[in-house]
This record gives sequence, C-alpha cells and structure tokens, in this order.
Amino acid sequence: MIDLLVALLAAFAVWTGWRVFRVDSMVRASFSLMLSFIAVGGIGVLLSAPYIGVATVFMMAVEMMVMAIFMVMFMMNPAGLNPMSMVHQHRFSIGAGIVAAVALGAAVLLSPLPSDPVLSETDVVADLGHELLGPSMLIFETAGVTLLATMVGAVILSSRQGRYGDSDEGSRPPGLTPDGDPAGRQPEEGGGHDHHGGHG
Amino acid sequence: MTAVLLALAVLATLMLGAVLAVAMDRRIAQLAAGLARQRIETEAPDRLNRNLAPVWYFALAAAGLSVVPFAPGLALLDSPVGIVIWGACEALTIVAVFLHGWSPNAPFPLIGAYRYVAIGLPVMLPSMFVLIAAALPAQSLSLLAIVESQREMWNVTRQPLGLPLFTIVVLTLTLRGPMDFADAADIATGTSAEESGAARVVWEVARAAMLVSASAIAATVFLGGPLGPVLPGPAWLWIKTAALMAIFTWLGHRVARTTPSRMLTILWVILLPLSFVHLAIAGVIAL
Amino acid sequence: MTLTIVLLGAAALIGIGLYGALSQQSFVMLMMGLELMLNGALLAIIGFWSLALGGMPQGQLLAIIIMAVMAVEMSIGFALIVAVYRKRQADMTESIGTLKQ
Amino acid sequence: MAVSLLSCLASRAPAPVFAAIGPGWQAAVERLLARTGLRGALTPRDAGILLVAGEMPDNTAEALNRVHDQLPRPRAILRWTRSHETVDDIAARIGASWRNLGAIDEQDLLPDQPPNEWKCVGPHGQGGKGMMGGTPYGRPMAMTGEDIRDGLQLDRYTARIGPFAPMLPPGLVLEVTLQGDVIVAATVQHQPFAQPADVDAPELCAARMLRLLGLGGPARRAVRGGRPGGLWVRGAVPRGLGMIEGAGDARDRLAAFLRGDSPVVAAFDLPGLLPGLEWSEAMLVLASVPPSAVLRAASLPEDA
Repeated sequence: MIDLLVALLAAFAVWTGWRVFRVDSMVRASFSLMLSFIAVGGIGVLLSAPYIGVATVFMMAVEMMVMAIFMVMFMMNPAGLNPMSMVHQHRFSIGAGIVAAVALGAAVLLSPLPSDPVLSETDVVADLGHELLGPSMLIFETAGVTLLATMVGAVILSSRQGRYGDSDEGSRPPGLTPDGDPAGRQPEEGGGHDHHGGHG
Repeated sequence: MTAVLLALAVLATLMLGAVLAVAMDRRIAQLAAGLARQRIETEAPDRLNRNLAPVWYFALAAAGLSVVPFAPGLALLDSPVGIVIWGACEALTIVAVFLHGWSPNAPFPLIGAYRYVAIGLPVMLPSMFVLIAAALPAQSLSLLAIVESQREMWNVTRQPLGLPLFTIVVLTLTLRGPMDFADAADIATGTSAEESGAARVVWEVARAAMLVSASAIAATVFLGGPLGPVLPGPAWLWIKTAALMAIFTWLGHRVARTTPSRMLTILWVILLPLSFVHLAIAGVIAL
Repeated sequence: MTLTIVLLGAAALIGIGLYGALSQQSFVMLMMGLELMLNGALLAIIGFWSLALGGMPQGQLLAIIIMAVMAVEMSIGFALIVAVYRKRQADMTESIGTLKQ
Repeated sequence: MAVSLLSCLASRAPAPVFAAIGPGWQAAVERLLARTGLRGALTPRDAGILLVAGEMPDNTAEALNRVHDQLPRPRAILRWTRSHETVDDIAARIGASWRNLGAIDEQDLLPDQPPNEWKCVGPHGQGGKGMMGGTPYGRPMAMTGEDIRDGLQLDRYTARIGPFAPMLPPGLVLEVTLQGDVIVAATVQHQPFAQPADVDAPELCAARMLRLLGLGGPARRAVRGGRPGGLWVRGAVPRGLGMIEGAGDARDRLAAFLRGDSPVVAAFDLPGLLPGLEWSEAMLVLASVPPSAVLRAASLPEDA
C-alpha cells in the first residue's frame, strides 16, 4: 500500500518536474516545480519523516511563489504568447540528463541496498530536535549564519544604491582633486557592454 | 470509529461554521441569490486553475482544521508536527489566492493577485514566530501538546502579543478588511472581479471556511482549545471559535485598509521585529 | 522495494534537473533546474534515512541542510539576476560573456 | 425543500446594482445606493441590475453596451432619466425588477466574440512570431520601459479605464500605463461628466474615500448622514499623499470631509499628480478631491 502510494507520488514528482521545462507560461512552470516538491514532501510524510515532509511543502510553497513572481518579472514573454525556445546546447543537455539518470538508476538497481527501516516507535521529530541542538549544533548554527550572510548579501547585491551613487548609472568614486578623474583603477574601454535589445 | 466521528466533526464544524461566518457578514441572502446566476467565462482563462482555486482554498481550510484537537488528546490528524501542517496550509493559501487572481486572464484580478502575494509573504513571518512561540512552553510542535500546556494558564495571557499578531495573519488569510489586498474596492474586487454566479459564491464560502479554520487554530493555540469547565471539549472549542470569528469579522468591517506600500512598511519594519521580540520573550519565559 | 522506487524517482529528478540546468538560457529557468536536482537529492536522502539508516538523526539534519542550501541558492541567485539585469539588461546566460567592468 | 429555502432566501437579498452614471446624476445615484435593499456592486460581474442614470452622451454608447454584456444573466437594465421619478420610485422599480429577474432577462447587445481571434500557431497555443514584441493574437505584447522606482527595466501595461469604472469619477476615461501596481504615465482621454454642486457634499466625498479604505458599511452610514464609525480611518491614509497646494494632503481632506467641511481645491494638474503613485494611492487621491475640482483639473488644456 505504502509502496504503491510512494510510487505514485514519485511518478507525479518526476512528471511535474518534466513539465517545468515543457510549459510556456512561467507561472505554470514554477507551480509545477512546486507540485514536484509537494509530492516529495508527501513521500517524506509517508516514509515517517513528518517534519521534513511538511517543512518541504511549507518552504517550497513560499519559495515557488517568489520564483513565479521573479519569472514573470525577468523572462521575456513570460506568458508564452510567442513561440519560445530558450535553450542552448540542447542535444548535449538531453544526453547529459539521460546519462545521469540512467547511471544513477543503474547504480540503484545493481548495488545491494541496505534495509534498516526506521522503527515505528521512534520519536523522529524529537530526535531531529535533539540532534540539531545537540551533537550537530555547530552545523546547524553554521547554516543559520550562512542564511544571515545570504540575506545581507542578497540585499546588497540587489539594491540600487551603489557605493558612490545609483549603480545603474555607473557608480564611480569621486575624484581626488575637484572635478578630477575618479579615483581608483580606470575601467578598460568597451568592457563587455552587451545589451540584448528590448526585453519583452 | 473515533476517526470517523472526528472526520464528521471536522466537516460539520467547517460547514456550519462557514454558514455562521457568512451570517456574521449578513450575506446569506446575497450568496443564495448568487447561486442561481450565470457564470461568465473570461477570454482565454486557465480553466483548470480557475475552477480549482476555490477548491484549493476550501481544502486548505479543511486540512488546517483537521489538526485541531476537538477534545484533550483527540484530533483527526494527530500529528507530531501539527502546527507546521497549519503553517504549510497558510503558505499554500497564498498560492491558491494568487491562482484565483491569475487564472481569469484579466488585469484587475492579476493586480489583486500580485498585491496579495506581496502582502501575504511578509505576513507569513510573524505567523511562524507567533506559532513557534506558542509551541515553546509545550516543548512540542503538536497541537495536542500545546493544548495540554495551557491547563494552568492560556497562552493569551502567557504571551499577550501572540493573539493580536495572529489576528493580522487571520485577516490576511481570509481576505478581510484591513488586510484584504486581494479583493479591494479600488481594483473592482480584485481577484474576484471576473467571477460571477456560483463561482463567486463558492469562493466566498471557501473564504468563510478559512475563517472557521483559522479561528479554530487561534482558539486552540491561544485560548486553550477544548479546555474548560463543565461543558465537553468540543463545545468549548466551538464557543471559543465562534467568539473569535465574531471578533475577526467585526475588525474586518471596522478597521480601515491602508495602501499596500504603507502596509508593507508596517509589516517589515514594525510587525516583524515585534514578533521577533515576542518570540524572544516567550523563549526566555519558557526557560 | 520502496527504497528502489524512491531512488529511481530521485535519479529521474536529478536527470531532468541536469538537463534543465544545462540547456536553459534564462537564468531563472536555469535555477529551476538546480532546484529540481536538489529536489532529487532531498528525495534520496529521505529514502535512505527512512529505509536504510534506521532513522539516524543525522539523515534528517542533512535534509534540513539541503533546504537551507535551496534557500541560499534562490536568494543569492535572484539577487545576482537583479544586479546583472540592472547593469546589463541581460536575463540570459549568453548575454554575459564577460563579467568585466 | 432545499431549493425553495434557497429561493426564499434569495428573494430577500439586496438587489445588486451596477450604476452607469451620466451627467448630473452622481449624487442622486450615490444616495440611492446607500439605501437598505440595494447594494452597489463594485464590478458588473457581481451585479444583477444595470442602472443607467441620466442621458448618456453618444460617445459612451459602446462602453455602456460592453458593461451591459458583462452582467451575468439573468439581468435587467433600468434607465433613470426622468427627474420627476424620486429616489423612492426608482428604488421600488429596482426591487421589482430584481425579484422578477428571470422573466426580464435581457440578451447580449454585442456579439460574444473576442476582439481578435485566438489563433493557435504553436503546439501550446502561442500566436506570434519571434520571441518578443509583435502582437500575438492581435494583442500588443508588453514591452519594457524604465522603472521609476528601482531603476530596472520592467514590462509596461497600458490600459484605458472608464468611463463607468466604479473607482473613478463617472465619465472619466484614463489611459494609464502601469508597471505592476505603479502608474508611470496617465492621460485623460475623456473628461468626467459635469455634475451639480450637490456632488461635492462632504458626506458623499467621505463615503467615496471610505469605500476605497474597505469600509463599505461606514460609507453607507456616512451617506445617510450618520456617524460613519470605523477604526484608524484617517491614519490609514498615508501622510503627504496627493499633496495639493492650499488643500493639504489626502488625509487632511478626508478629515475635513468627516468634519463636514468641503475643502476648496484650486486647479491642479491631474495627469501630473498620478505618475509615481501606486494604483490604490492614485484612486485614494482622486477620491479625496471633490468631483468639481477633478472636472476642472481634467479639462485643463494639456499644455497649461
């Protein structure tokens, strides 16, 4: 029974994962990725990892919502109204994908898999809590600090303000003498200004 | 047997509660009249999501209610992570409302949908802080344990900031009054602007069901849920839920809604630090 | 048996994710591919933890770390996209042949 | 049994009215819709009765037909043009039509077809050629423009809103260019209809703003002359929003309306006031100006 449900959910996760790259609308793409994550979360709940499973659903609902907004904001033609094929090295990618999947699949099928299922009386959530704030506290705290650094970094990277003015207007340091050349190293001429004309 | 009874209790609570919520809005007749009216298709909609969005909304309300204990130690979904399940329902509600606005393929619903996402995501943060703070004295993420931890003192007195902060979350989830940025008047009822007839009614019913579910969670987390003298557990839960629904409805009709950008500032600059302080205090007390 | 199903699903997800990460020109779609690969990894970890490790708590910890990695990847990824877009109006990988200037 | 209970309940529902307001009728309609037994619908989709008040200028005929067809069926259109018909009479007429809607039901006035054909070219229903630009399915593709807040290049959406949009003064047609929620450009395509001085009554102006603040009940009470009630009403309007010289900002004007004063608003530049505001802020600003002042502002020559 569990086997069947897990198989169905895994198949659903793979199918929705595949849909991500096949649909034209960016909103559909990110929500199919969300469905894929929710299916994996469901497998987690079935396989007695309730916290991990539910937290996946929770995290991914928020993350994919943000993803959908960014997709619409940054993709040209986000609704797929015009025909769109935004791929490169397509054959190579298909090959690489198939090779990876087949190789991993073969490894799964050929190697003897250990069988030591989690005991039903284990209190897995409490276990996780004790592990997080016990033996693995350093790892957990490192993850926390990394996330903090991420937040700071993300704000700095995406903010408009540069060090010496708005970054989109070419933030340049002030001159050493009044009206003099900007201080610091001079940028090389014609450095990779590569506008790709209007974005839709 | 108990499971069947509990499932029936959840369904009955959701249905009767939704009727009560609509009655509190004095809109029963209005919705009854809407049922008989035509449903208009928009131009090139996403039919699947358009039909499913209210269903998602209602299902999320049902899933949220299923973790609520109806008597001490008795919940339909006795999960060790009950409160995280509710958190997942909250997050998915934003997706459901977004889809409701996105799927008709029309400008005002879409503006409402984006606006709601912008407001809804920052509301999730205080929500998580508040719920985790409530889980601290119980030392568990299970709602059953949270109810047990309130035998001596309800969380509403132990953590006085909790319920006010959670009120904002409930108003956001149920698209009400000051937090109703999805279906506002300046965008011609936003995500619902293209809905007519039965589809509009179904959306309103799902919204009412979400009010029931969110109020039940608030009653469980802050007012001791089924705990109380004399009356049996379910009765206390229903009384507390109905009282909270009345308060939320009243606030929804009374408090003015500010502009989205100002609300964003309030959420990020005032409410988020406030909820963090709330969590820190709750943590120190729980020690 | 369950473990085999789970791991085969994970392998397929990683394969699709790799295809997406390599083939997509748009940054955001490329990130979708990466997320999908992480999804596969998460699935494999859950499977191993639940069925082959006897519920070792470190297995769950690894899953939490994977989620943190996803969050980091997403936020830094989007921040970089915003920064590059602001500078170059570019949202495709080919548009930034060089990171000079 | 259940069906008869439903229809019994339904017959007691307030009549949902979408009002298309013509020149000179705004105040009368706003007072009418505040009565019990009537409900002003914010979108035609929510309405059962289309109330056409006043003589409509010919150039609004097509827009009026379109609004008519947007009402779900069964529906009725009522015209309120004779000035001897009192508010009581028209309310009774609306009530009677609402209870008999099934018998009245009006057909579409315009053919039910999209303005352009949805013709599939690609396997997923795409219509255009090339990846960007063009007009797939006859609909112009959004193109990017300078974003005035963050300095990004973001898609722009241009739409014409009016003349019967419930959040704008009747008759006003705005062509707005939006980036998300932010108005980057606005031009007046059609001036608001002229209204008698009664429309500047403070309780009506206050009610218009209260409706935008999500306070439908207090707005009704305000129109009926009672105390509106409501929490955080003035505070909800951001400070400095819609500042007009001599008339303060939108919050000051709301406070004046609630006190029962009608602030005098000198001429201001309407299209110049809107860009940079978010849509909801812009609607609040428009509602905070007495309609006569909006009319004066909208009829200024472009170069003034």
